[in-house]
Amino acid sequence: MQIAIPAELAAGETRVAATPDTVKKYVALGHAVAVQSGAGRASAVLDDAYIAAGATVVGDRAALLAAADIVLTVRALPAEDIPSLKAGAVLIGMLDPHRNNTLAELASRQISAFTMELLPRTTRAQSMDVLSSQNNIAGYRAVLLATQFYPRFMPMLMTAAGTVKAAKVLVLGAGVAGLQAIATAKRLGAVVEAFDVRPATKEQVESLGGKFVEVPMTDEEKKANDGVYAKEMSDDYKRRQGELVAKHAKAADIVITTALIPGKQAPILLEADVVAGMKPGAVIVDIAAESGGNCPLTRPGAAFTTDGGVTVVGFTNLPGMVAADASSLYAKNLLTFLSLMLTKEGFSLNLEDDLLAATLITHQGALRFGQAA
Amino acid sequence: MQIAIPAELAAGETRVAATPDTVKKYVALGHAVAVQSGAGRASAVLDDAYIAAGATVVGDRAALLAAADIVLTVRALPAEDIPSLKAGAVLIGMLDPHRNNTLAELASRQISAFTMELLPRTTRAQSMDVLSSQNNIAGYRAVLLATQFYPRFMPMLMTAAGTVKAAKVLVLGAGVAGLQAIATAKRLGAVVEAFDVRPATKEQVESLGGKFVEVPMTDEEKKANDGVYAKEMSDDYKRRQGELVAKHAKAADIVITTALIPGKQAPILLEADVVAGMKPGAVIVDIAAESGGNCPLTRPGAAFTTDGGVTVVGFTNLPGMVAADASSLYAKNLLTFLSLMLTKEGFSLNLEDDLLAATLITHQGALRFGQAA
Amino acid sequence: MTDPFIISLTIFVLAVFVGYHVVWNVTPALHTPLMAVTNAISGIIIVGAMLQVVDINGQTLTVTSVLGAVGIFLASINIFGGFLVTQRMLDMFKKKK
Amino acid sequence: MTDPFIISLTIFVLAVFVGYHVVWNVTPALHTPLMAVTNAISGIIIVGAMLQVVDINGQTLTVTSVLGAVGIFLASINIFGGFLVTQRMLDMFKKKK
Amino acid sequence: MQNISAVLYLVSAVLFILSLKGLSSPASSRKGNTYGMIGMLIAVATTFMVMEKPVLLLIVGAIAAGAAIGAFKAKTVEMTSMPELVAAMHSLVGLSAVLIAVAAIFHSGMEHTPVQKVELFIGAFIGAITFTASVIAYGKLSGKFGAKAVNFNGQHLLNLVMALAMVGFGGVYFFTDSHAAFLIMVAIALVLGVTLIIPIGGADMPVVVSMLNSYSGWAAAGIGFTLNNPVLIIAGACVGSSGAILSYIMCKAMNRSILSVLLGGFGAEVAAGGGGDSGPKNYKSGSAEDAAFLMANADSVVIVPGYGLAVSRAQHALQEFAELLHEKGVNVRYAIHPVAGRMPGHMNVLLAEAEVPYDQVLEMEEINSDFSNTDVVLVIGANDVVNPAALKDKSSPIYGMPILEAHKARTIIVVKRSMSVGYAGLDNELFYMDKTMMVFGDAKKVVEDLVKGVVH
Amino acid sequence: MQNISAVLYLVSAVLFILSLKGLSSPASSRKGNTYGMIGMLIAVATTFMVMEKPVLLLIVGAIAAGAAIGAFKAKTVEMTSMPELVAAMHSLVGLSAVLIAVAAIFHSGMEHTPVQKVELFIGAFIGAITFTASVIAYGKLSGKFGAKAVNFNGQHLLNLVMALAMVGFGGVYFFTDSHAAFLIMVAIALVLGVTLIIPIGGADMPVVVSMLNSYSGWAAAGIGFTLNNPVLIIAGACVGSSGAILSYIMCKAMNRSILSVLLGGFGAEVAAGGGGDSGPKNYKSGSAEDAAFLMANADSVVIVPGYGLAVSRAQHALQEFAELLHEKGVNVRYAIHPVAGRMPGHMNVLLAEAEVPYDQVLEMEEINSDFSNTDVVLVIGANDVVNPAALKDKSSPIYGMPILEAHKARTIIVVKRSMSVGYAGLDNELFYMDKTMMVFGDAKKVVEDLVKGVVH
Ligand SMILES: NC(=O)c1ccc[n+]([C@@H]2O[C@H](COP(=O)([O-])OP(=O)(O)OC[C@H]3O[C@@H](n4cnc5c(N)ncnc54)[C@H](OP(=O)(O)O)[C@@H]3O)[C@@H](O)[C@H]2O)c1
Ligand SMILES: NC(=O)c1ccc[n+]([C@@H]2O[C@H](COP(=O)([O-])OP(=O)(O)OC[C@H]3O[C@@H](n4cnc5c(N)ncnc54)[C@H](OP(=O)(O)O)[C@@H]3O)[C@@H](O)[C@H]2O)c1
Ligand SMILES: NC(=O)c1ccc[n+]([C@@H]2O[C@H](COP(=O)([O-])OP(=O)(O)OC[C@H]3O[C@@H](n4cnc5c(N)ncnc54)[C@H](O)[C@@H]3O)[C@@H](O)[C@H]2O)c1
Ligand SMILES: NC(=O)c1ccc[n+]([C@@H]2O[C@H](COP(=O)([O-])OP(=O)(O)OC[C@H]3O[C@@H](n4cnc5c(N)ncnc54)[C@H](O)[C@@H]3O)[C@@H](O)[C@H]2O)c1
Repeated sequence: MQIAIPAELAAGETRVAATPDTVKKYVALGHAVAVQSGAGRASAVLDDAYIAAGATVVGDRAALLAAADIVLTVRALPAEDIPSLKAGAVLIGMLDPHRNNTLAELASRQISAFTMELLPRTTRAQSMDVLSSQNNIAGYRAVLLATQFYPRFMPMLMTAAGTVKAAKVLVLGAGVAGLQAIATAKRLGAVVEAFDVRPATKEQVESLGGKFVEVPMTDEEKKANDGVYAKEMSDDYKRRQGELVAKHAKAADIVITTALIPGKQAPILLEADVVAGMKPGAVIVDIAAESGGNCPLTRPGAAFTTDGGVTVVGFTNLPGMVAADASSLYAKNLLTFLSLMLTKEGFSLNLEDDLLAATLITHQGALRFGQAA
Repeated sequence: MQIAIPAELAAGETRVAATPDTVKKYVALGHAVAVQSGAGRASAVLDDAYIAAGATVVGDRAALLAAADIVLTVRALPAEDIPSLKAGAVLIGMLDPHRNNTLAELASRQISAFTMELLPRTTRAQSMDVLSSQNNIAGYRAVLLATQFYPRFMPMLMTAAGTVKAAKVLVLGAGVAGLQAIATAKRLGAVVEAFDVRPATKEQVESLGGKFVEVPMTDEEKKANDGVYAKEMSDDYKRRQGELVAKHAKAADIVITTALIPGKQAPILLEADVVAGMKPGAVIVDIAAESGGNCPLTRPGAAFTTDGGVTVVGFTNLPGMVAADASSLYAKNLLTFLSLMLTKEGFSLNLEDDLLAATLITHQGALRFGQAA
Repeated sequence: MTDPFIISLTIFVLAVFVGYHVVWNVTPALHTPLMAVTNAISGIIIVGAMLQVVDINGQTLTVTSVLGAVGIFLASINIFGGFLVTQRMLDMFKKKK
Repeated sequence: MTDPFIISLTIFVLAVFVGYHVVWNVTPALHTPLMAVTNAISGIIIVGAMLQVVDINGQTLTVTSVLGAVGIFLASINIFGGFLVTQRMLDMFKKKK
Repeated sequence: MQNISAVLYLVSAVLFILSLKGLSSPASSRKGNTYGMIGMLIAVATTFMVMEKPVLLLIVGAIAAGAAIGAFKAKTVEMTSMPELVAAMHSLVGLSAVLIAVAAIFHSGMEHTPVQKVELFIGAFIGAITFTASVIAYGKLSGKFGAKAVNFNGQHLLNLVMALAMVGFGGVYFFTDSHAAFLIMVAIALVLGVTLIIPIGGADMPVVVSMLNSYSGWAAAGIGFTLNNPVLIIAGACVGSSGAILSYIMCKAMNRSILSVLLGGFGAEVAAGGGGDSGPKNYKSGSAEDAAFLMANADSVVIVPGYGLAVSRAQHALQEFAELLHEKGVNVRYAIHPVAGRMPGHMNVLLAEAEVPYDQVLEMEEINSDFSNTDVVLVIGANDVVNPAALKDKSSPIYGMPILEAHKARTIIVVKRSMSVGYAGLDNELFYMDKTMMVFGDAKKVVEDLVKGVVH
Repeated sequence: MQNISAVLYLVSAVLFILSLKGLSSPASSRKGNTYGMIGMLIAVATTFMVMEKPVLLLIVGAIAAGAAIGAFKAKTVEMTSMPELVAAMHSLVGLSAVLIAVAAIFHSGMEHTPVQKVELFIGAFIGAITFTASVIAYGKLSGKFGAKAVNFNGQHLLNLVMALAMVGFGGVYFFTDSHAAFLIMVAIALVLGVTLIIPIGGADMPVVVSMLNSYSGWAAAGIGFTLNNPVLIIAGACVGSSGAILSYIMCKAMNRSILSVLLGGFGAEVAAGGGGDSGPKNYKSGSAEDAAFLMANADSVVIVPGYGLAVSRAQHALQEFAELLHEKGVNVRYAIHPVAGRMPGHMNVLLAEAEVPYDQVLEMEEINSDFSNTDVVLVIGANDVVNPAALKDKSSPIYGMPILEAHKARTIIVVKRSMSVGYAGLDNELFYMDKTMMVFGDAKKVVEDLVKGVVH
């Protein structure tokens, strides 16, 4: 099969869907890989490295896409690329199905499009789970981003010129990103608190040395949040939660918010008045900025300082800021995912496999996404 | 006495020479403190905080300076401020005497100017040692700056999507800044190596968990570098050192250079051809950028990426990036220094005191700096 | 002269102390070998059995001597079995330098 | 009957074992109190001294009895001094719950 | 003559003491065994020396026969049936004690003083109880009979009545010198040995065997009193007290009170709920000390950390333990499963906190082929990531996930708080393998105990 | 009667054993002392019981007089002169042994068997050596006389000659029953006690005292043999062997070989170079175990870390130690000097690595006023930052630098490798204070030993 790796055109996207490592594996399986020239540059992969791994480097994007049986991308292809695709080709990437308006066209062109975000989060799927791999990076990066804007030290230091206090970091949402943020902030010597609606996260937060901020919950509420994903909560709960979070946020130097509910607008965790009460110099990093942000002040894609001296950072592509590792983990996820279908030099699609069934959004002319829901 | 804190006008200078904490102390001693409006803003200190501490906030800079017996600054005052100063006033700051061309004028206006960089590094002086307090911040910041440009993780992580390797950090120069850089990089999980000409630093590097890169030294060479400051080394030694450093730099992901020789151009530790041999994605942070840099490629004040994919960061005011803590430590240094002269509501200058004698560069019309040397 | 019983008692009490202290710090892994060795040592009862196997008034095969001989036989199994099995167990713990 | 010396020897050997084991794990801080107590206990020699202070052939003040009495006197200092001083030392280690 | 023999007996007693002392630490254990043998040789030789008119043929014959059987048994017994063998041998000591007492009773050339009568009585009944109790213990241990604990109402009462009867007949003997009373007394003691032991479960047998060991010592000492023989007294008393202490230590290690063991009813076999399938499955559980000993004596140890390590934050202690093993020359490495813990790289974060050198931390691919050459795997707070079902059981929800193949190692030690499941909610057959030892407890606590066990 | 007394003697011997046992751990030590007293009471009472024709007045009078003096001394002695007192009391035991032996020799109503003669000989000469040696040890310890080690050529030869002479006169007595020979023998032994002890330095005296303690036990046992008295034998042997073990343990703790202590010449006073001023100064050094005990029994401990902690990377072990103390109810805090280490915040970096909670880490200003209420300060690898010269000595280059005022605490324990100087190159008078104990060694090693000392 012919596998194509186009360069990413989305603004600020630094990642790439294949690395020399994964290229080598595809080639070893008997497939041909073509990479658009310069595709890896922002991830610190030069064209030569691809060539050394056995890929061909192609300058002409349209030709690259036209020749491909399988196209691997990070983000959805822009609309203008779609006509170049071969009918029946396979497209795999984080296609953002909730906001992607090219799906109908993909379907009509008989493209089999897989979107990685919809992968079920089962144990078997973990090695292909791009949300895990990328959120993990986002959590790490968020803390470093905070230090970039935070005008003080993270660790406590007692020096001849006086003592600097350790930063107080509050992490809202202790999923994959939140946990990695906790770990990174702890590493830097901060005092870390975290909050999540799922009670199971308490133990996880503590396992990293963080302190869990506990909103008292009724048993039903606990049960409702027993799963892997957070549920929308009752208004009463939200009020109690809001008060507690506000109290801790006001004492915090850095707040990192990571709360997402899949397919929905991100919940508001940090109201504007809470931000107004925070200390001058404090920093908020809103990882959820892309789906609206956990703070209403967040300006997606930008950082700014409020009149009260609080900096709100709403950068949207945090994994892209650790481009090389983000790409290599993402590429590895795709490789594992593809291995569900790639046979020695061939290809077979088994729709019985729940991982494939769940991620396949257009196939044989049909739009499969959003139909059941 | 009337103490004035002007805002810093130098480009990119975010620090301030007094904080509400030190203001309180001056006021408690019976002195009056006036702060230029907005002086603390970049250090996350609002005018209100100064007022609460007992200072007056003044809008008119010339008036502020004209009224002052003592002027505390971070950087040298621009030439246009000097005429505003009261004759016989005391000026204290990091006046950069080697490059400052206003010294003659200061002398002629009967200003007693103290420059903090010249403070002898004795045990007693440690609590006023601005080089220590600021270099310490620079070392911390340099590592975080590196993470900002480094496209990979610092720590090792083994995840379902593959393993990311720990970054290899090479610190050149293990003075105050270098040691703090080592500590910070270790915290983030990097593998750290360090090199310095002074053999005593080996134990210090190891005490922080770093690995010391040892250039074999003759006994005379060792002896020559027994002191607190590094000496210029022989050409032969430089060659040996160059080879070893080049070898380790090529294996490194992040290089942080901190080598300074006081009053001289910074030594070159990382030749252009060594940089060319480094990995794509590698990052060099040159803390010595301000005095020319330890790398000839360094562009003071800027960061850029070479064709080989190596990013060279030459930002010059690293402590200023941690403005709030930098200011508070600096202000505390000044407070301790001033306490050598300030009496209850009065002032007395004892030139027998080696700390005062060494730092006083203009006094009673005479230019004292550079005269002996 | 003090009653021999009292002397025996003195010796007995001291020996109890010794036994108590001697095993107090035994490593758990040696529980079984230790048990086997004490078992072998309790075969010392053979001494008692031997003292029964005497010619009583010229008779060699009395109830006493036969019972004693059986005692000797049983105790010997114990002694040989106990020490040798301990040996085998100890051989399983390989030496490290 | 076995020689009383042998019996004494048996008892002696066992007692040596006991003494050896009993102090083997002593905490360093108790070295001095332990020394003081053993010192007091070695005052048991008073028993030997007492046995000398007897009426020999009707004479109460013989060389033997006087020497014995001096022995008693010295040993008593030892006994009382030893135990009481141990007491005092132990009182210095305050109890913690 | 008398004196020389007394000295020789003393020497042999000292050798026995040194023997026990030697056996309390691995380094000196071999020497200890040798001391014991020499001591026994001296004691027997001395006895020959002091005996007047011995029936040499009978004695030598009995010894030779016993030696042959004992040596044969010792050479051929399987290591796993060692405890049974020890139990069986105790029964012999008990029986000899009974025989000697009876022999002494029938010794027509001797008069017994009252004190000696009491001594004979004590020696005989302790011997008799030891005898039958050991036989039952042997049966339970070997699985030949009586493995189940037998409990019935009035059990303790029955025992009490029998004990009183036994003492009663002893009294009759005392006053009447009736041989019959003595024999009845012995018979009751034999029954008592059985009834005392049947309520105790198989799991508690090692403690019981050790108790019986102690009894056999006391029996020997009792006989020693009668015969006024110091070596019997000393050896018997040492064995008696050391056996008692050993039982106590074993109970403590199993966290049981010695009383509840001896009164029985607690010692039911440990069994796990299992996944609802195929009935309860058995697993072995051991103490941290046992585990420490195993690892300190291994050549290579691989540590598999999981979420439980993180929960108990045992990383610092674990690192200390690994370092101690390393100092002892053990090759220690950490094997990290990519999804161990609850976030990517969770284990790396922990190990970095504890400053584990990176080169000791291996990825799954690097280490998996090494497990089959690994002496001991220490699985600590991990579960799903070492579940062999992922490899073998197509119906398992984790089928297809690569795992750390800990089950291939020679010995597996698993540290967790209970038999409960991990994140994926699955039972783990690794825990039930023959070569697996569970060590229950909070990971931090257990690791601290491991450290103590190695430092010792 | 005879039997009852024998049983009572046995009881008292057992009580002595329990007493020694009790004294080996702090928890049971008080009880141990009581056992000892009761045992002694029983022994004395029993002796009264068995004596035929005792001269009651003489006995009771002697006891009363001794009791008065002993009790008075015990109550009034200063705690710091405890070792001297113990040494002095040993001399009394030695002297009594001599007196008893001489008394027995002059006991006109008694014939001595050859064995008893040997026993008397041994008891007398050991007693005599113990007597004079203890007197010298007392002198050395109290500083009254002989504190300096005396070494001269041929010392060991002289001792050997005297020992031979002593044995020779013993032989004469044995064959001739000559009282004079016996007395000469005792006289030589008295001299030998002096010559044996003078070469040993004051620092080794505690070991010597313990050795003498052991001798006094052997002397008592020797007398016991003569008198065929089991309580004397048992108590004497226990004291003898435990004293010997104690000396051995003490030597091991001081890292000395017992032989080198007893042969003398090594035991010169430890002394430091000092700053060249006022001659060598004295300091005390102790073992990690002593330090651990002190801290485990303190209410509050403040840890002052310095550059040495960083060099040896002992932070993890230190944290573990602090946590152990904390579990024992000790209030443990860390005091950080702003310039400790070699970079700003050096100590914070280390403590953060070891995950020391921030609230246990105090700044200089916060803690300085607390030192005077602190039981123990553990100064670990720090030097300049606790140098009182900074406060007092205007000529010192660090004069004016604020320091952690560790010297105000009740006890100071300093861990470093040697007496050498820190960064500023200055001698530190803190190390020479009376209440300071130096514990030498690499910080990590020492802290690990501290941990062991507390876990125990
Ligand atoms: N790495 C990731 O990114 C990620 C994210 C989400 C989910 N997961 C899933 O998490 C699982 C990870 O596997 P794992 O083996 O690390 O963990 P696991 O399968 O969840 O097992 C952890 C075991 O640790 C024991 N434990 C808990 N607390 C303990 C304590 N204080 N002391 C001793 N033991 C304790 C528990 O048994 P007891 O209760 O008997 O003590 C439990 O069985 C996988 O199923 C993986 O798919 C991973
Ligand atoms: N904090 C800063 O920014 C900075 C920067 C430069 C200089 N300084 C200076 O450094 C000094 C800091 O004071 P400090 O008390 O921390 O250190 P210090 O005065 O240098 O004393 C450290 C002590 O640690 C002992 N030591 C070294 N290695 C050891 C080991 N492995 N185990 C046990 N002990 C060890 C040394 O004694 P032994 O050799 O006997 O073991 C030494 O006396 C001050 O004088 C300060 O002015 C500080
Ligand atoms: N196969 C697997 O075993 C596997 C793989 C990866 C992740 N997971 C699990 O999936 C879960 C979700 O991971 P994620 O990081 O992608 O989640 P996410 O990005 O969807 O959400 C981040 C976190 O925010 C929390 N949150 C949502 N609403 C909130 C609110 N109002 N207030 C506070 N917190 C709120 C969520 O509970 C979640 O923990 C985690 O439990 C993770 O362990 C499991
Ligand atoms: N009073 C005190 O005790 C006190 C206070 C502060 C600092 N100091 C000491 O002063 C010294 C200098 O501190 P600093 O950070 O200001 O130094 P710096 O900024 O002047 O130099 C940084 C480091 O670069 C090294 N260096 C110079 N040329 C080099 C070359 N060619 N190659 C490699 N390395 C080279 C120097 O040795 C020094 O360690 C340190 O030892 C510090 O501990 C002492």
